Amino acid sequence: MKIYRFALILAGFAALFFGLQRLLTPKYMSGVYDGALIAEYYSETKNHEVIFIGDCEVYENFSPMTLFGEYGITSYIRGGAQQLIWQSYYLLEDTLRYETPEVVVFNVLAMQYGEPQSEAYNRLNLDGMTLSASKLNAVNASLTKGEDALSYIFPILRYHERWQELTPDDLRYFVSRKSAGHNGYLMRNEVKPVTIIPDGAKLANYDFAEVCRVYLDKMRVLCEENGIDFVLVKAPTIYPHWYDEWEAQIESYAETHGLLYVNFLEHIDDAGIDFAADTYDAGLHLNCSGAEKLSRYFGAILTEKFGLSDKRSEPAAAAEYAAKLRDYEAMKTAQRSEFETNGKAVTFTYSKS
Amino acid sequence: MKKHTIITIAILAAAVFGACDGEPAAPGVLAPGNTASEASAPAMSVDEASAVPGEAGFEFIYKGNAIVLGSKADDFIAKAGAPKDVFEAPSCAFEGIDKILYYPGFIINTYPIDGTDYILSVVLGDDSLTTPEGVYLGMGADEIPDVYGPVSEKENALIYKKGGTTLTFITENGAVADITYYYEAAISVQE
Amino acid sequence: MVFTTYEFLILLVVAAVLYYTLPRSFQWKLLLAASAVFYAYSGLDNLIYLAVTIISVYLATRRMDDLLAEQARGLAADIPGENAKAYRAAIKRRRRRLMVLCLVLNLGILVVIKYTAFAVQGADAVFHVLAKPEDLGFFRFALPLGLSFYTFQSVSYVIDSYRAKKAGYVERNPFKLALFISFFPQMVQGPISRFGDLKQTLFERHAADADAISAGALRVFFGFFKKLVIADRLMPVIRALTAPGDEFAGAYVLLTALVYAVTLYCDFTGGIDVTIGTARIFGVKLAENFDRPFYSKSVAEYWRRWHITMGTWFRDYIFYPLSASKPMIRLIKPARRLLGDHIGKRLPVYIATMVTWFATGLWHGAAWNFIVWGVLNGAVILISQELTPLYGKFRSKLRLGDGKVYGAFEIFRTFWLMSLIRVFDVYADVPRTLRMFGTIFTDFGAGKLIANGIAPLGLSLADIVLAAVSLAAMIIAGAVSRSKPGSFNSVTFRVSLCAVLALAVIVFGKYGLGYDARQFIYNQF
Amino acid sequence: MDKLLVILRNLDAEADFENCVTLIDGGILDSFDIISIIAAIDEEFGITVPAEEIIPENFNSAKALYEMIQRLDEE
Repeated sequence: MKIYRFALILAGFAALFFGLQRLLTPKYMSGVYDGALIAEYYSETKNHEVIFIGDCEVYENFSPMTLFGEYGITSYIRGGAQQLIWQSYYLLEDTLRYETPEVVVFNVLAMQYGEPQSEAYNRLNLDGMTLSASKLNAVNASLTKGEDALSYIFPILRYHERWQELTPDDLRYFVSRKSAGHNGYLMRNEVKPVTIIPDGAKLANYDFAEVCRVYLDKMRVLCEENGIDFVLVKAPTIYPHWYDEWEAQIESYAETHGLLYVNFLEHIDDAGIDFAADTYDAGLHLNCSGAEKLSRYFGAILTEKFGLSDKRSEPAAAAEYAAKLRDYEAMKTAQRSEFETNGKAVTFTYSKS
Repeated sequence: MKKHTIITIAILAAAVFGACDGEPAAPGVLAPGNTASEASAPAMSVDEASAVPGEAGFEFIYKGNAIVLGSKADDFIAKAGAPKDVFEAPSCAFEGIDKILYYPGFIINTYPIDGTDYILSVVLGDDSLTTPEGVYLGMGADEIPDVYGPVSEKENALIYKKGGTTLTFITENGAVADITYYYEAAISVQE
Repeated sequence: MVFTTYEFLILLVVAAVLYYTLPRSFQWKLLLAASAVFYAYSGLDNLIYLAVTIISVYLATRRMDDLLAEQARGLAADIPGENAKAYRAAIKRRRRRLMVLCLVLNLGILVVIKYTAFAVQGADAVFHVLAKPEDLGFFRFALPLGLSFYTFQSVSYVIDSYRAKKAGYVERNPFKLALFISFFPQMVQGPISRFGDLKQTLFERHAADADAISAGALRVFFGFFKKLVIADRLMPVIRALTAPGDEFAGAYVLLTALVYAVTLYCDFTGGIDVTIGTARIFGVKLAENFDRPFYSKSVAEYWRRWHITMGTWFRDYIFYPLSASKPMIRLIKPARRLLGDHIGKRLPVYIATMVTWFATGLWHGAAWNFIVWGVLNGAVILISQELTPLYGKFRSKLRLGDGKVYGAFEIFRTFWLMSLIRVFDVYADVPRTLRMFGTIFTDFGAGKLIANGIAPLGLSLADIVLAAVSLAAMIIAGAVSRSKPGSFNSVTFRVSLCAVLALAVIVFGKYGLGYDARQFIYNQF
Repeated sequence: MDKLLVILRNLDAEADFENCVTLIDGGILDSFDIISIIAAIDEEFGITVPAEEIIPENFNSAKALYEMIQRLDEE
């Protein structure tokens, strides 16, 4: 048995293995777009002044295009559906392998989850990450009952059952995928006004879990070590309820460590957010106009507090973002006309111009 | 006639059982008698142990209608009438929508399975309502154990478990501040 | 550890690489280390039971061997003088006592761990021994991995050592003996090897031989394919069709029997393929455990083709000793007088067969449906044994002769007879199984079966088509390898086939989070 | 030896016990016959044949059977 024959067979096996893996892994190009966000970062030019990390309260409520358009701030959102705090930490670690931003913004809602929530959300946050020590640590910290780490290294071990449910998308996006996020922002242009603001049910215990405090500290220390300003924010959403007891704990933490903490729930009017027009799901997330207002308001704070330079004057950045802004505006108009005509936006992906 | 049929039946039976055995000797082994054994697998006959415990869970009664935790929300709505208001809370990425149904003095939280809403929990909102066993908001916390029996007090919450449901009383400075009926089994369902 | 886990694959690859790189004198020691890791993985406390068995067997057999050597020396030096017979009998009695002691200890462990709960349950049903039903839990022991297998293998070794005529049969190196008893591939579901057969191939040094390794690897992948792609895919059908409630009557019972026959075959032979393939990779040849059982023409023949090593074990260590024992032989004379010559002569075999089959049923599980299953098998075999002459006349009268058609009928009949008897495994208990058999005659409902289509089976059409295609591939591969033996000999072809099977298992296998019944049906033993 | 042949013959009249050497391998004797032979040996010769002796070498021919009987007799 010649060695080269064996090598040939092995190569054939590897090619088929990774080909099938690519075919069977979900593409997130229709239905659930949130799963596409994490992976899109790696093909971007890594020159962001601000990096957002957190759950849907970051990737649905802040618009990097507005931050650049109006303040020349380059930013990127590394957000994922119900991203847990340790996942945010390891994503930050992963990002720092490519660049060192001026400011890192973390949304504190995830402090309420002290243990892994569900495999589905783990997949949306972790499958997109390229293989690295950070990814392995994130996976081991997030496994729910029955999950095993190897299926995150070789996703085919988890998605092989999809052979029965392949869709045209799996072939169409086999080679390359369209983009879903605009520097990590998932654009939504529908409008569904807030009708009720449910008050929070009483909890037996309001203290954040120990593991959350540990990872919050780790994020802060990682930023300090890299000379990054660590900013805490709470997005202006009416559900799930943000308890005063939680607010107190975050405020005291920010104070003791001299961190900027902005609870946008207290600045809804300052940012000009109107819950009748600026949300697509009755107050849980802002829509595009809401996100732009919030980003405009937050951009001023960032520029003033951290003296971020205006990159619009730099030719390279200006050219790069001109193309991004074109795609951004194109999707916005498309979604808005679709919503007006048949009450539902349809265009959620675009090919980068 | 009778004798004849018996013989034919016997022969038929013989045909079925008559595994004529010409005793082909397996090579090199003494004429194999008739002992061998089959490793048929006992896997299937194990009864699925996790049958839901028979005992009924806690229930809150509203205008004579029992709110059965884990049951279809529509069944209750059909009996007790539509809620004053409904708040829809889509989960972060997936289509399933959790709902909050507002009724006078209490709310019902539901969770979806394949498009149908099931009752997850009931939270009492004002002191005019009492549990079937007679506990109401503002009532002295120390009176609860003699209504529901002894329980381990965790910080400021008394939790009773029965038939896959939990009844939680959150107390603040000695008085009942919150009463919640919660469908435990839902946790595994929701995941 | 379970075969269908990543850990097993890693252990296999690491062990194989070391096996062929380390100096050959380390090879069997490496296998022992691998077996220790394999076994420890299933729980350290289980190691205690295994250690007790290994140590007790080692001490007993070595002492027996010493006594034989002492006897040989004694006779050579003519110490006993003329009463050599008495001297030899005394030695035999001492060796016999050692054997019995060792057997009682090891079989005792098996019985206590596996059957106490069942026995207490039985006692409770009669004498209400238990205060409340949950107390039964107290008597339920966690079953160490492969308990029944390594115990039976040790028992066969102890008895063979006792039967040995001259000293030197016994393995004096305790670690080599430990390897024989705990050789990891056969821990999960056999085959039950005899020390005489395994000793040479297990301990000898093996050169890295591409032919053996590729053949072994191919068989391992083929085993995984049968287990993960076919057997585990069909499992939900059985669970669906045997769920409580009687809507699956009549025709569905036959369907259950058929699907279960296929599923169990693929699961069990798949597991054995992995076992024999793994051993083959290390150059060790294990006994075959199956020989195309569904081609058997008679029930007795079926039992010589299905789980062969188990069959020979029961025959050599229960059936023959029992039927040839003094009390049993003494029975014949009175039996002849009372029951007539024909039956009288055969009485020992009747009794021995039923006892053996009762033991076989009980061995499969501490539950009534297994005991009934075992006894039923014994009865069917005895009846068919008795009807052979009658049957011969029946055939010659109708001039059926021994043609192909008649052979096919025998195969068909034996398959269905065995499949129906096997169904005792899947229905919750004996009464339900019998009730279900009844429905075959009372409410067959073939129309219902066709009308309902595949819905009640609990499988998607794609799954059913895939199972069918995989089954066909399996049968064709078997047929080709028999008709043209050379077809699978080229190492390159085997390696490519391994790659293809690996991909098939990765994509179509039923494993991972979406599917947790990865356990081999078999290894609740 | 002829006493042994008498035993064998009343088991199966036609079989050529004198010189056939594949009584077991040829499938002439089945487990029933084996046990009957052991019973007869016990009756006629007063020797009990232990289970470990039930191996093809001993039962394949009348001569082998006879040798076994003699061997067991000395022990």
